[in-house]
Amino acid sequence: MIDKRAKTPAEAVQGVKDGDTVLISGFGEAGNPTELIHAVIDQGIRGLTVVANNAGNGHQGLAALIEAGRVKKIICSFPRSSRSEVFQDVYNRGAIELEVVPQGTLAERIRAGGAGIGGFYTPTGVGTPLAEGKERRTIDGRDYLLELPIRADVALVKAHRADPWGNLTYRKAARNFGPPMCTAAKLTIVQVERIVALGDIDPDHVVTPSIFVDRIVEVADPISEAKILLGREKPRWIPPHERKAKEARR
Amino acid sequence: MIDKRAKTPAEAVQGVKDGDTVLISGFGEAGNPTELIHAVIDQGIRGLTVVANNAGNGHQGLAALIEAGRVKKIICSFPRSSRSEVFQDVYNRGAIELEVVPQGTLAERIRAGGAGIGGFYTPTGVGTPLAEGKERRTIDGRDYLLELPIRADVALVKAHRADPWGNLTYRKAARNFGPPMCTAAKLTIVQVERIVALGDIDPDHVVTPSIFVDRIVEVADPISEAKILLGREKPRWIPPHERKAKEARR
Amino acid sequence: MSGIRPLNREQMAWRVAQDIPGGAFVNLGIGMPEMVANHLPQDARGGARGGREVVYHCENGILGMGPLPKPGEEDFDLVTAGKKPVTAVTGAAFFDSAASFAMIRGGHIDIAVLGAFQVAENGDLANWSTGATGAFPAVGGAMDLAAGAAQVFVIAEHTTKQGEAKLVRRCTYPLTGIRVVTRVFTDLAVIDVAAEGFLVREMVDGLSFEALQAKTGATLTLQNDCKPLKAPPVG
Amino acid sequence: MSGIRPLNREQMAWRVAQDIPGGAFVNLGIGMPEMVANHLPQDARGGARGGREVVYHCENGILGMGPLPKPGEEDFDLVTAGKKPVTAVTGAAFFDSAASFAMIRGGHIDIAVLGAFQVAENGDLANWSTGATGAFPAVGGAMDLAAGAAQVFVIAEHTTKQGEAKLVRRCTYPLTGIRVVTRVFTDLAVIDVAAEGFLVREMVDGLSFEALQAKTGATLTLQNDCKPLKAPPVG
Repeated sequence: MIDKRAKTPAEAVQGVKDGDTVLISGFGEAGNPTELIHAVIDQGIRGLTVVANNAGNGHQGLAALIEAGRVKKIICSFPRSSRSEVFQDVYNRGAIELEVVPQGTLAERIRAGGAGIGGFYTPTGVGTPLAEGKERRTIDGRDYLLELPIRADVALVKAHRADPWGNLTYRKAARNFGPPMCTAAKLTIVQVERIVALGDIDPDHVVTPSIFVDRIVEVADPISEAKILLGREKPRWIPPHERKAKEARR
Repeated sequence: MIDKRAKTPAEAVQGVKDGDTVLISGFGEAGNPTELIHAVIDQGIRGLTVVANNAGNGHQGLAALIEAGRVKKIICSFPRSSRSEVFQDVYNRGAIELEVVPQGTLAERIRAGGAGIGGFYTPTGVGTPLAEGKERRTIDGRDYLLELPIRADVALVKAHRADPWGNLTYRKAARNFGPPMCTAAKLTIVQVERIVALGDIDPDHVVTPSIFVDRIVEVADPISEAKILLGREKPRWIPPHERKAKEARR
Repeated sequence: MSGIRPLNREQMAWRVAQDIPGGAFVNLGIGMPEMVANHLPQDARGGARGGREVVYHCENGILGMGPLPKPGEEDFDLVTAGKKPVTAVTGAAFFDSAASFAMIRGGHIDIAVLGAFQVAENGDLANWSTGATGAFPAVGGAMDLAAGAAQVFVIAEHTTKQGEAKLVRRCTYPLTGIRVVTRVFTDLAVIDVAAEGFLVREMVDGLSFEALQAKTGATLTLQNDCKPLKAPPVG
Repeated sequence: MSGIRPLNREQMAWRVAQDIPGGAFVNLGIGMPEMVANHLPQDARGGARGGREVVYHCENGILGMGPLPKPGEEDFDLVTAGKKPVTAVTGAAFFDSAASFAMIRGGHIDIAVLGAFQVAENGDLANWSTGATGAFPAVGGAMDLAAGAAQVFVIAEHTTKQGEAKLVRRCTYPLTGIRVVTRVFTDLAVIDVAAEGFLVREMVDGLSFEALQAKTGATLTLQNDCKPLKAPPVG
């Protein structure tokens, strides 16, 4: 019987190892697999190359992973936001390598990685600084850049519902990078708000078919950095600088 | 107010013209826009280049279009089936040009056409006769062929439901080539079994977003060649050879 | 500029809205471009009946973005490209990032309205980086929108606060896209970007062509049918 | 071949089924490969409880293909790659052709079971065209499956009806894919395709290695642990 359920985020991330390339879903905070990221932090894994759209907000999730010094390099489209001070600080200290990729190229490179495409030509970025070192080619009168696929060791993804086989649905704009990322990793680990019975997801409504998913774990009430900032929720992760301040006060 | 509903298939196919390249959805008979094709036949349009997975079954739909002499060239993956005698006959007479493309390459070329991709590298077909004339390139130790996008003047697609904006859902394996084809034509015309009210399709369940659809028409009870062959339904299209035989009998 | 009344930001947004036809699929960049939505007929943002209906695309996977939610009713799974909570209209659809950018790159977005640091007379756009040392780069979806949208409208003040021209012969800031901008809406003028360069279609009352040219870093061509640039008192 | 009992077609299919592990995602080609599904544990085709569960992929957009429908219960929106009505199991998913072949090309299908006209000792496969003049070409998904599946199993009689070898040094028929076949199941033997060429892992009782070699168009290597090829009396 196929059953991909893990009991806890800690169990779900078994096998993620130092030096892995890790895809992390989410756009801003929508669709971030925050509890999976904290499980990775808790296991002491380091030297990661992270592929994500952003570079973390506040002090939870991806920001916490960076703050804990576990990320060697990040490949993303938009590391800047009103609450990206953790990344900014680490970057300014020269403690993290940054590769900036246009958002659509990032999504398509991940899709290509999952779809067995060896490379593709995109019009995005032609003539810009991000075209440096890339092959430029005119096809049918238009200029394109050659972009290569992104494949990873691990994908950490947040979806909405899963069945025990790992069929997934997503909710609203929290879908974003989840579906392509699920396809492009050797080990795809997904946290969902609810695991439902096999057959409860209409086969016509499945967004990520089970073939792309290795493990699922239910996190019924995930952390929301937005709610923390609005004072509607308490932080569950104490950032190192606050921890230090606390210890100093003792 | 955005309202893409046409009253009849005849109204829906207005503007399709001689010499157009036309994408036609369907796999075998699942997902064939048969009524739209017959509307094109009725309007006397000729000299078409058709892109489809197959080359028609029996004497309805695409087979009828070919039988009526309207197709100059067909680009498809599998023109042979147990009931492809119309294509076979026309092909053997040298009256139609055939380009055979691997099924996955066909689907991906259409997707690329809709997605603004200038070309892509696929491992499919390397070293085979279908690689002739195509650029071969080694990327990261693996051999690939360069394949170019397919873009068309018109897409004729069958879906399951539509709302007045043209958001679409599909039913089971009748989805097949519909979603990529909707994206790759200047004029996308879709027949559905039911047009529902705006808002009746959950935004999380939309398969083809409205941006890709130009016209929709309801055909509540479409022709089924399978049911005709099983004697469960009567043919609605009389093929030329039967028409001639009938006339001769008079 | 005595006697000349440049448009304010809301008026600039209003003016852009007038050039967006009903039925268009539109992507509004973060910042001033987002204000354009305030000036389209109400129905365009809330419903499906009557009026001029425009469908807003959001690159994080929304077609049919609606107005801002009421405080307390935010859904943090439904945010804009700027990561702010938003709503979806009746008729909306959600999809993943690869599909969203397939939509953009494939030319399906009729109009992208973007901000700009500089626009060159050949349509080159610079809007993602000032190239300043120390600042770290962040491009987001800007390059995809610039390369992919069927038309790229730029909304920007005619000059910087320091009075430097934003419409130039060649961009000096790092480029976002080449030969992509089709029309520029400033506080002083509406200008088409054509094969011949910048064509002035509208100017604010009281501004002379010479004065406009003096604030511009490339040669302008005055159109014979150039009209006054007017906007109602909004903002 | 006196005293030698080649496997019949159902037995060949049974033997392939033994090498498909539980949890595998499998694509079965049209024809003899489809018979493999008859020989996997019942649960694999109908449900989710107990036993060895295998998920069948159908390239027209089904993951979780089930058994044939009862006559009169056919749903013509739900057909196999061979265009015959079929069913879907609990836990199935439907998707479009581009997504389906992304799945195939991306290496997500664990095993594709295909028929063959010829298999070469380097793993080259010919199974889509005999190259005969007059016949018109039809490739379908064969080349994508050959290039994309993580493993390609071939099920085929050891020789043609005319006694010609199907396992050869180099294919003479038009190729479907290069260096793709990993294992061949014939009526006489189970043979791995490795860097060193054809390795014989199992042979039917009573058949000498020399006799098998005589029916083969390339050099075979007998494995030390070569076992008898046995199957229950099915078919």
